[in-house]
Amino acid sequence: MAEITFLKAIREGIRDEMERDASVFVLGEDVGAKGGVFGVTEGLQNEFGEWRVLDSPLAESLIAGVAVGAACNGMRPIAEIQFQDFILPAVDQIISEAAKFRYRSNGDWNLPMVVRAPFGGGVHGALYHSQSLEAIFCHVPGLRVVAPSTPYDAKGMIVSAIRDPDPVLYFEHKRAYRAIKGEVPDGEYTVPLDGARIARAGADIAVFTYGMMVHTVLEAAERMVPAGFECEVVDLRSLRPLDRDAIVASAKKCGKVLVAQEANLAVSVGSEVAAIIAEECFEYLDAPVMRLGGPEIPAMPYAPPLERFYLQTPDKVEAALRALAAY
Amino acid sequence: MAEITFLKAIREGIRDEMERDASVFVLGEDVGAKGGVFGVTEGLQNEFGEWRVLDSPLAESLIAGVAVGAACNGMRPIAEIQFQDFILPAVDQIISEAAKFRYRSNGDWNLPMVVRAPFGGGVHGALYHSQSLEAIFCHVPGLRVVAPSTPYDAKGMIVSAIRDPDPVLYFEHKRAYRAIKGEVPDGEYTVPLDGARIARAGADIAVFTYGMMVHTVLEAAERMVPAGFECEVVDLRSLRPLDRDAIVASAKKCGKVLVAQEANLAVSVGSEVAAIIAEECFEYLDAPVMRLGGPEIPAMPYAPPLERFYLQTPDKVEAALRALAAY
Amino acid sequence: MAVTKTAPRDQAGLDAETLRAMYRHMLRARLLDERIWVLNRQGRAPFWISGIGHEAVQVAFGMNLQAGHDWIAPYYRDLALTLVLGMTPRDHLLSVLARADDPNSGGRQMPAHYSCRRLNIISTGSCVGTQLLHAAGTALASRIRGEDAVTFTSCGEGATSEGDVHEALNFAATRRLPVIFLIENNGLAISVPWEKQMPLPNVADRAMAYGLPGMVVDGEDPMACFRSAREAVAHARSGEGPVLVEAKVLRLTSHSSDDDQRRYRDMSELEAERQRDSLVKFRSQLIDLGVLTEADASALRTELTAELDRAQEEAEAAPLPDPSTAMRHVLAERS
Amino acid sequence: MAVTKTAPRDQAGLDAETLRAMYRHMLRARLLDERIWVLNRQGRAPFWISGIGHEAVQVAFGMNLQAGHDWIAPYYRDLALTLVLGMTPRDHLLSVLARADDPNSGGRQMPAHYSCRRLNIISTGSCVGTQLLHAAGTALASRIRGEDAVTFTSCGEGATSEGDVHEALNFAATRRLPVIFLIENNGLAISVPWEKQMPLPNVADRAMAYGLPGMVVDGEDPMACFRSAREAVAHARSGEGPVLVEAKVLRLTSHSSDDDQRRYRDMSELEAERQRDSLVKFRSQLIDLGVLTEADASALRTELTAELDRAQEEAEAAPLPDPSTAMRHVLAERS
Ligand SMILES: Cc1ncc(C[n+]2csc(CCOP(=O)(O)OP(=O)(O)O)c2C)c(N)n1
Ligand SMILES: Cc1ncc(C[n+]2csc(CCOP(=O)(O)OP(=O)(O)O)c2C)c(N)n1
Ligand SMILES: [Mg+2]
Ligand SMILES: [Mg+2]
Repeated sequence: MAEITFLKAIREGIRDEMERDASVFVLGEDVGAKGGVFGVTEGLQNEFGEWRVLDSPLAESLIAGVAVGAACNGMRPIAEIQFQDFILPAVDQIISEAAKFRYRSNGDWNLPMVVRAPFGGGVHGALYHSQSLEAIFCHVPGLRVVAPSTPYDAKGMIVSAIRDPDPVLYFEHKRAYRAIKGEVPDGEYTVPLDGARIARAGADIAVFTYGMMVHTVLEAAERMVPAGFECEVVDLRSLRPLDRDAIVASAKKCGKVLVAQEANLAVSVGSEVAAIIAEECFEYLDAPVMRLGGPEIPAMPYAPPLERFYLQTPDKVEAALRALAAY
Repeated sequence: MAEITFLKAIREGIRDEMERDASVFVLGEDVGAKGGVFGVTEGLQNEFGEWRVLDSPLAESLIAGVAVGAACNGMRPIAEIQFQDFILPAVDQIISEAAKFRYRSNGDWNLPMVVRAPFGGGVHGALYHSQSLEAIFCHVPGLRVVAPSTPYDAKGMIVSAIRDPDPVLYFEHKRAYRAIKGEVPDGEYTVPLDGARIARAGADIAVFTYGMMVHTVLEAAERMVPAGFECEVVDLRSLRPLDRDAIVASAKKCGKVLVAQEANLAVSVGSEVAAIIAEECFEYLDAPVMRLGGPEIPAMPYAPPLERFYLQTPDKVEAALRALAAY
Repeated sequence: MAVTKTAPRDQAGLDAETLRAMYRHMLRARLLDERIWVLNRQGRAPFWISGIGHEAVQVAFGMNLQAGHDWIAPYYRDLALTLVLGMTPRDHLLSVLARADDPNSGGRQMPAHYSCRRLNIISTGSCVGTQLLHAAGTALASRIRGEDAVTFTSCGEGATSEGDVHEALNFAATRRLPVIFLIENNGLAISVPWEKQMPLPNVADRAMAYGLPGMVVDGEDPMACFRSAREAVAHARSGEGPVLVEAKVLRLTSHSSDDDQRRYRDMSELEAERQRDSLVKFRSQLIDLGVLTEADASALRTELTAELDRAQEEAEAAPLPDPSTAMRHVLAERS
Repeated sequence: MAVTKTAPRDQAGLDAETLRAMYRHMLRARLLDERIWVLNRQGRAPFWISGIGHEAVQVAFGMNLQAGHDWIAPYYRDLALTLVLGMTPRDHLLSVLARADDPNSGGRQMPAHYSCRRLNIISTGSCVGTQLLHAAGTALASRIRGEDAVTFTSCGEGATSEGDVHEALNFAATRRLPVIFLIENNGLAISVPWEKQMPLPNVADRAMAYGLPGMVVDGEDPMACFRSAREAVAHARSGEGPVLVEAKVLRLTSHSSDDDQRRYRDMSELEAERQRDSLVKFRSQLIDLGVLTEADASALRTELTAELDRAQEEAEAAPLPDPSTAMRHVLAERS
């Protein structure tokens, strides 16, 4: 087992699958010689050639739409969107086409395709290089949406995503790329695309979160230990479908619930988690469900004081946990 | 006061504002000679000419993007998207541009623009002429999203939307167009863009809903009266921002809550309503929050038995209300 | 750009058998299309969107493509094309009546949303223009694997205003992918005439912008269509890259059964177009050429009508989808 | 399509004052741009995306547009353009340092996301290509009201692959809107060379597809740029509809401060491009023509550097936005 970065874990997963299966190929802006703006696909064009690591024109609807067609014709495209913010021109191809292909053909066609995109802020990326837009896709049946938080999951889930017979949106927190390191087995393994992970067990407060926030929450959870509170931190990982059973189990076990995310709150993954708990855990709750998330502003601003205002920090999470603990 | 259809109420509102204010104009596919595929803009091109009722090319990103530019330059565009299903190619212009223009310019620019689109099913429209995609936009700060259910609100809210200094998405349930009639004052009036409406007062079960479902729920609510249950039916009307105070007040008053919508449930307006109640009404609830909505399938199928399977009916709502009543 | 046409007494190098096959395919599509309109008017089919007036060019391409080998990303007016490739009137009547056995979608989509896995006709949704990118994708897959299959895709001239169409043309041209782009230009997008849709009358003029061969063909002239189709398919198959073909066709019906073109069209113009109907003209042309007799033509009509009657009977007898199936095929079903 | 160029000893019909003004604008933009790179390398500005190599054509357009009357939908390399129109080095240094008084965005956006209400420079986001549709919209508004303002918009050649760009060209051409589309073609979209972006080297060739006049101008030749700009603006203002101008420019820096072009570029090619830097060539040309002396040039540099020093000092002294303002300006503030 080697300790590698989140970024390298993704690359290894892609590389292994490309070697194993000639139908896997990468398509996106700058994925070739540059290896992507973050370097996830670095070296792959050298190894697999121009057609299997294809620099696309600058057009996201194209990237998704071509992936749809290639997936019809026997390929397993991995489409890279340079920043999740720029996935919006591809929303029609993803929601109107990819998500509905199997259903509308009554199961005749299916699309084994992955759309990867880095999301999240805290890197001075301002409004258009910081967003967390996953909620939009989590609304849509026919898609799978995942967001791993550890190198182990990153590799296991990219492999699962590539092998999955349906469209998978695979979102990578850009701050995790180099900041998060972890042990990853050398050989082949997969991590399922529909299960949450208990990142930390506890029985006092259940915290549901995903992406880079998992690490923020874990830090805050440790700070609660001296006061005698053990938080259960649930890394949702799979945002569509959500792991309803795991959510309900942890919520019932703890009786107090915090939902924490970087994305805007209204009509978000956190709303759905809270709603599930409101539906299923009525007789088990000891406090109102609490949500923490991006403030009601369109996206993260550039100036450091404003960016800090937007972001959730261990301090803010800790304050919420203390409020819940005191309820 | 005249009794007019939902469709005519919208048209009257648009017409009055076009007459009152030369900067108001309509832009969309087939809005001119044909008067739109549903007839909302019928007669307007004759009255106001080709440039104020402009047939656009078949391109939704264009419709939204041109509206953004025109709104910068002193106009008040009313952009029509032929079906809400076809708004997806315009998502980038709406979410990346329209929603962020004011914020990103620190208040220097604002966009007085309306995007209208018919949504909802039950008209044999199949996957692409039946969807309820409002959740996607309700996630996004910087937008207003409304969906009136009565002719009175339809007119009052289209007028408010046109006069509002910010982008408003105005969604019209296509089944309401001709099916719903109601009294509308002749003169000028407005209805605010951020308040819910108590469509029916009651103290036993609060039902939160919007669009055509308001009428379905009202029918079901009447069926509960003989058994002694008075439902409070809250027509959300404004989906972004949600009227948090009204939601909390009705939920607290009744103690039992049903959220009912036509849209898919996961990460939806209904999720947010349930989450708000979970946050704010913990000590007031007598039963778990219950949600009714579109099943987990990508969109409404064509064949009548499948379409019926998808749709919420008074029977299904009644069953939910009885289950809540019995809790 | 010159419009490819055939001189009235020319067989355009096509043998009698081919010409008769073309006529048969056109008539078969027309009769089916008309039958569906009848079902619609009878209230038995809530929706139809017709290919009447577009048949010649579709038949031409259908006959020049290799069914089940080449890839097809069609649009809703391509009824005739799908029939030539091997779908049947029964298939489409099952769809029109929203029956469970409809091979296009199992009754899930509106009629005229074509799909047939066996024939490499990929599923089409309602969003116009998106399929051109899918076509670039199927062609890319063929190219990556070094196969000689070509991809055919089509849309109306209105749809060419969508960004996806540009993105597809640009990408296919840049990477020299084997795609045939067919624009079926009937001059109208629902009610919007081409003059409000685009600055120039010929979509094929845009081929230059992408360094592609472009052709305009008279869509009322089946032989000219056949030659253009043969040439376009050969070009794409040669590995030289994509080709853009524009057929000037007629929309002889309202946009769809939900539309009434009398609201926005000049009726005398429409009447004049009806006089130019390629099916009628082609029939006389073939009779003049001695390729077809009146007796052949009426025997053919009888035969095709009988096929249609049978197909309708079977489709009507077929069951609607069971509501219990509504939740199926969202994602792969794990067993 | 021929590339517009100026013969070495030609003044291209421009008077000395105009030529000196052009040089001054170019130098001012260059010095500011270089200063921002220094701030970036010093760790005081986390991000910069540069206009170095693109200045000549921007200055040409800036001088031919009517600031505050015409409408501008620029892109991130248009630093020089904004300066000519009336923004100042101080404005942009406030932005680069994310200060509250930054007129572009109050420190909310990354630097080089231009906006200035006073000058009709509409706010630009990061999504490439979207602004061309906004430009069609501002021009439509002018057209509806019958005003003679024109709209200028620009993007890189990479951005022209986006569907929005086609939609904007098509609509503006169809409705003959007064829009000048400038493509600043530097042959690269981050690391992607034009050959993988588009099938033909000239974006301006696409003008034909829309029935528009198209021009290619040598972006290293300020006089040629000036003439093309004058002609393009006159065309748009005449009511004849839009025009598509492509300037062949050089990207003399990495894509942005986050990029390192050594990873994907041939360094000898880049060195050769540096030799063609328009600012250096233009300076010698003006001196050769007797329009500028060495002394003028160095006085100018001193003056502009002093302006820059002052601007930097002021910007550095200005406060960052207060976190309490983060929630402002989401929607209109009701009082
Ligand atoms: C993205 C999208 N926008 C709008 C529509 C509604 N619509 C369906 S067909 C059509 C007109 C298409 O015209 P054209 O492309 O010329 O094809 P034709 O019907 O004339 O063959 C429109 C506007 C749609 N289906 N998809
Ligand atoms: C919609 C969108 N996709 C991707 C990006 C990331 N991106 C920023 S600039 C750029 C390249 C632009 O190239 P070009 O248009 O040629 O302009 P240049 O930078 O060369 O002047 C890319 C891919 C973006 N900003 N917006
Ligand atoms: Mg048409
Ligand atoms: Mg470039």
